[in-house]
Amino acid sequence: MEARDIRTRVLALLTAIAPDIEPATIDPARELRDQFDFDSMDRLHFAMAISEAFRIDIPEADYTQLGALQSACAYVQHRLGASARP
Amino acid sequence: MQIEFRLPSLGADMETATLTQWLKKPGDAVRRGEAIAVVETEKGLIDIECFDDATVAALVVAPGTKIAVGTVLAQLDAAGAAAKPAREPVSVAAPAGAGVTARPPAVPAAPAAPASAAAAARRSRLSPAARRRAHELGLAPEVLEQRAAGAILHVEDVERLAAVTAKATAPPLDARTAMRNVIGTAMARAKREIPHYYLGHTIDFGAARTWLQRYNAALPVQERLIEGLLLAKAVALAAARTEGFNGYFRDGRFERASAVHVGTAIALRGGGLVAPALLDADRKDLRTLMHEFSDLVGRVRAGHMRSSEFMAATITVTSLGEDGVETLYPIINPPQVAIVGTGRVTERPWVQDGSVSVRPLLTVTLAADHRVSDGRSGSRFLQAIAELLAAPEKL
Amino acid sequence: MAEQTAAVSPGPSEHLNSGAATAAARMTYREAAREALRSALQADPRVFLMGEDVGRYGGCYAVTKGLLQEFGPERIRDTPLSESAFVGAGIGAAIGGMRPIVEIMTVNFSLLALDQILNNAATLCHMSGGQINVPLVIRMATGAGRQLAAQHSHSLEGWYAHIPGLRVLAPGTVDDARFMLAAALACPDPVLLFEHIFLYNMEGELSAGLAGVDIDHAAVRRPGRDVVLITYGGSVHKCLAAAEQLGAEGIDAAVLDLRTLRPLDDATIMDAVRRTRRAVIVDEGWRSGSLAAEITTRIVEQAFYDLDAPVARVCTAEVPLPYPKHLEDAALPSPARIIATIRQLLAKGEA
Amino acid sequence: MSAARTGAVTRERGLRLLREMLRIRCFEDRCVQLYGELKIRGFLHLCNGEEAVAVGAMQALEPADAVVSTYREHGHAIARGLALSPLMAEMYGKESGTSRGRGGSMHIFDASKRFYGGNAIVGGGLPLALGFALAQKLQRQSAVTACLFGDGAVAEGEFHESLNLAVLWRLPVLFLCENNLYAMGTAIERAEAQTDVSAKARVYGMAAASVDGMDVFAVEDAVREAVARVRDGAGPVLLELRTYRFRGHSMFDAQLYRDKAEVEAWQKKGPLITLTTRLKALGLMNEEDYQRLERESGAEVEAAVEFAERADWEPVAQLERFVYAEQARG
Repeated sequence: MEARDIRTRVLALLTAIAPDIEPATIDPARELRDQFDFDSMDRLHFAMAISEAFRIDIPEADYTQLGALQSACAYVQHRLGASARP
Repeated sequence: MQIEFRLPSLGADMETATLTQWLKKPGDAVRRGEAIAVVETEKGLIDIECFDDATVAALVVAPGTKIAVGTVLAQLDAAGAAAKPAREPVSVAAPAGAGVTARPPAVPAAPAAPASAAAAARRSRLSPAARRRAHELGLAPEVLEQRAAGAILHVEDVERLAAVTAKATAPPLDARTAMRNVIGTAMARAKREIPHYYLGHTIDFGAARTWLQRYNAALPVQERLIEGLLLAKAVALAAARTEGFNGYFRDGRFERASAVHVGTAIALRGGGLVAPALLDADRKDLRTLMHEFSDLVGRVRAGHMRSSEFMAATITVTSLGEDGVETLYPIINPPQVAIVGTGRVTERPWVQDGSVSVRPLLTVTLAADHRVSDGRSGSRFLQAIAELLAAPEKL
Repeated sequence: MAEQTAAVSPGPSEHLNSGAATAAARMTYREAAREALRSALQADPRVFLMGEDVGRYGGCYAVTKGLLQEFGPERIRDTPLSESAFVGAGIGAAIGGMRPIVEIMTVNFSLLALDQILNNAATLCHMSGGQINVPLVIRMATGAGRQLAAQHSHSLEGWYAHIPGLRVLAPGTVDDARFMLAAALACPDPVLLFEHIFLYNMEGELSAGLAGVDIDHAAVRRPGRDVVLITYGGSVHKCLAAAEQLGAEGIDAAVLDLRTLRPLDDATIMDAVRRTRRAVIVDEGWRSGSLAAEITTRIVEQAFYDLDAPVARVCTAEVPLPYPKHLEDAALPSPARIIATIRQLLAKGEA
Repeated sequence: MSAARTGAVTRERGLRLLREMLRIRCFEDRCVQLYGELKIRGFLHLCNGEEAVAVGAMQALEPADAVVSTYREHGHAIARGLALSPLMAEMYGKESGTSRGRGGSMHIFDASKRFYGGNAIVGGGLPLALGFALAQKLQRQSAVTACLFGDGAVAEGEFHESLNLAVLWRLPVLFLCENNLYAMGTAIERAEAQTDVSAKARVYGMAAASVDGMDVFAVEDAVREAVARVRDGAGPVLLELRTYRFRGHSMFDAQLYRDKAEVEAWQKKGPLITLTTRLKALGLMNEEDYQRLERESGAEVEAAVEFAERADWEPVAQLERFVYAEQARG
């Protein structure tokens, strides 16, 4: 799956669990927590959404990698790469 | 037979009189209808008549003294008259005409206020002042009424409701600043009206944290718990067991709530705080609670709040989460009587059994209403929370 | 014996009570009213008092006791029981250059003089195109509470406050009983002064350094945040008692004494309503077409959007006042009924 | 009006009249004491000294005749035949009183005895009496209306309006002016330019006479003759009954307006003394008769007081009843 597809899907997941965030205003590199009061429940919801969408299990230890949009996409790519599917 | 001769009431609005002159002295005989003394009243000098044939035994009041109606003026010896049934003298204060036997029926507190003609359909109503305030805050009255589920909304209600709905439905910027001061006034009023006292208690969060990590490791993402939930459950159980922290302070007195609904504070994007309630948090297991908590936050984010939920909280928990400072001193959310606050869990030195080690420590603070509870019961409440968190498996 | 009419020179036209400012003193409402009459009679030779048994008998409520001895039969005139005649005479004498004070024993007997008051006193100035004004003061006792039964317990201030051309005052404190009369006498129009019978025995503090009072404004007798009790005359002390008791329960009730019933001081009333957003009007009249009804309408017209609750009224039950105390007490406004009304007003649930 | 024809003065008639007057005197003396004990409240106007007017007048009326009285009405009511117990209960304000306890001393009513009440507004009863008489005339009844009032009412406009209309329409009304020389605190000569009330009535073309209100025989004879005239349709009559009240206008009265010597002078020629002196002089009664009648009256009054003490209050829940008539349903 192309990096660009992953990014659009991850962004869609993020706005789904946090509809009160304006997508255009997201700075991909910055921690979501700092930009939008993204608390532990939001992060759990984000992890659940990604785990379901990409059918990958995410150990708690990896949560920190989902802290910003860019790192989240990279994490997904990495996890998908590792178990690449046609 | 001894008779007490009392100052009679001479007029509808006569309460006192001044004895000016005795017309009889001890030993004198007095016939029925004969004047025995003269008193000065608002209307002038008036003779006081004796209603029995008697002889004067003793004069009790000296001329020149001001006396109330009913005061004993003299003692008389009735000249052999048949003993009249002594009738209970009516004290001036008692409702005049209180007969010996018949008691006047108690005057009812108030005739029942006329019931509104047809009980208005369960449509909630906005007072005119509330309607104008809603307009000022950029809120559509219909939305408010739908939120209020049948209650009458006053200005304070609108301000509290506005704190939620205006935010959740991403209102235009100026409304957000209006929101800011609305929450400000609500907080200021709570601070002013409720006599807060504050207690802090640092606890070793290690046990809870390791238990949680082990619990979550065995489960997929969807079923995992978060630290905030353990705290909410611990507070719920502690509130159920300690008197004076779970309920409301209204009309001048504390109403103990039978159920424990824990308001969990959720920070809104761009400012503001709401605390929808986890209903019956003391009786549900962690799994169910987590499911409800997750659903609650999701709906807050999406702006679909049920008014009953954030009106139902009987106590509130608020936390700064992972990125806050160590200690938080919250303000009580009226009409509740207590709120528990937690700061960030931090690795700090901790002395136990004489040796020092590095532990994940958490400072739990309590702000409570001094009209209902005090420092002693407050610290018992915080210690209960600490003990519960020390045995997370039992939560 | 022929009545010699002493030569009467017109006194100073503007004669606010020129007596020196008073020292603080404790006196009854009755003594304050008597002092007001004495200083009015001393201040202006055109002033004279006329009414049933105001002279020899000393006044039905002893307010005028001693005045006959001090001012003589020409200026303290006992009248026959002819209300229409002597009230009409008061109107004529006022137009003729005197400053009469007519005492109608109680408002219950004023019905016999209502035609003179309405069709002459209140109307002559307007009807004559401004040529004639009627500088007359009429004092009446009013109200219930002494078990005098139906014909002697009316509270009809609201009737008179309905009539354009009259000014209607309700002194509810010792200060007002002492100084409203002078302001009324200085007024070029007919002024009705209602003295509630329950107040005569009431003791109070006459404020020090007071030389006069205005008759155009209401007065806040007790500030408060949660609700305002709007009242007058004989009900003021009931509202203060209710407010005191509510204060102990954390409900902060303000008390507004109207003082003038016509014209009503709308500005002060609306200000009080805006501060508390809840109003209860306590009026001893019957509620239908009462003063309370008029004030409620004005609040709805001028302060509708400042209301958090409908305006409530505590009035006398719509019955002729019964003689027995427990029935009279149940019929009249009382602190208990005022408190119950306020509690219901503040309740959150269904109205 | 010819001099009153004098009815026969017999022992039976004398003692009957004396007994009625003693019942009134004893009832009212007990009321003074009860007022002092706060059992009776409000205003209390006593007819002490005017008993001969009440008894003399009521003896001359028929049961079907209507009676309109004033707030000084206890004597009229008792002489008209109202029982002492409900009367005393009314003074207390109890439900079993003559007016269900709601009227008190000034508002006693008994429709069954056509006693249409006290009235606290001076002169208020005169126009009412015209109405009762008009109804009697229009319904061709032989009954007449007796309207009692004091010298104070003479100064009210209603006195003029009522007398004029009564003569104009030849109404069967008997105006009984109980002239006790004082309108509350104002002596009649300080209130009336013309103090001869009967002279005032003649100005309207009404038959009128003045009677010694202290002589119960004279009062009864004069009223009996006047009632006969009115019943014959000869038009209204006014009788001025000259009398005097020994106590204050009402309870709270320092009587600054008259001196004690005047009161004592009148007390020497009071209604009871006048009657007993005459009967004793004629050998028709002795002191023992007087003591017996006084004891009997005292006992009857004490029974009435016990009745009133035991009687119940009207429940507050009934406060609003009878503001409007309750038509007998069904």
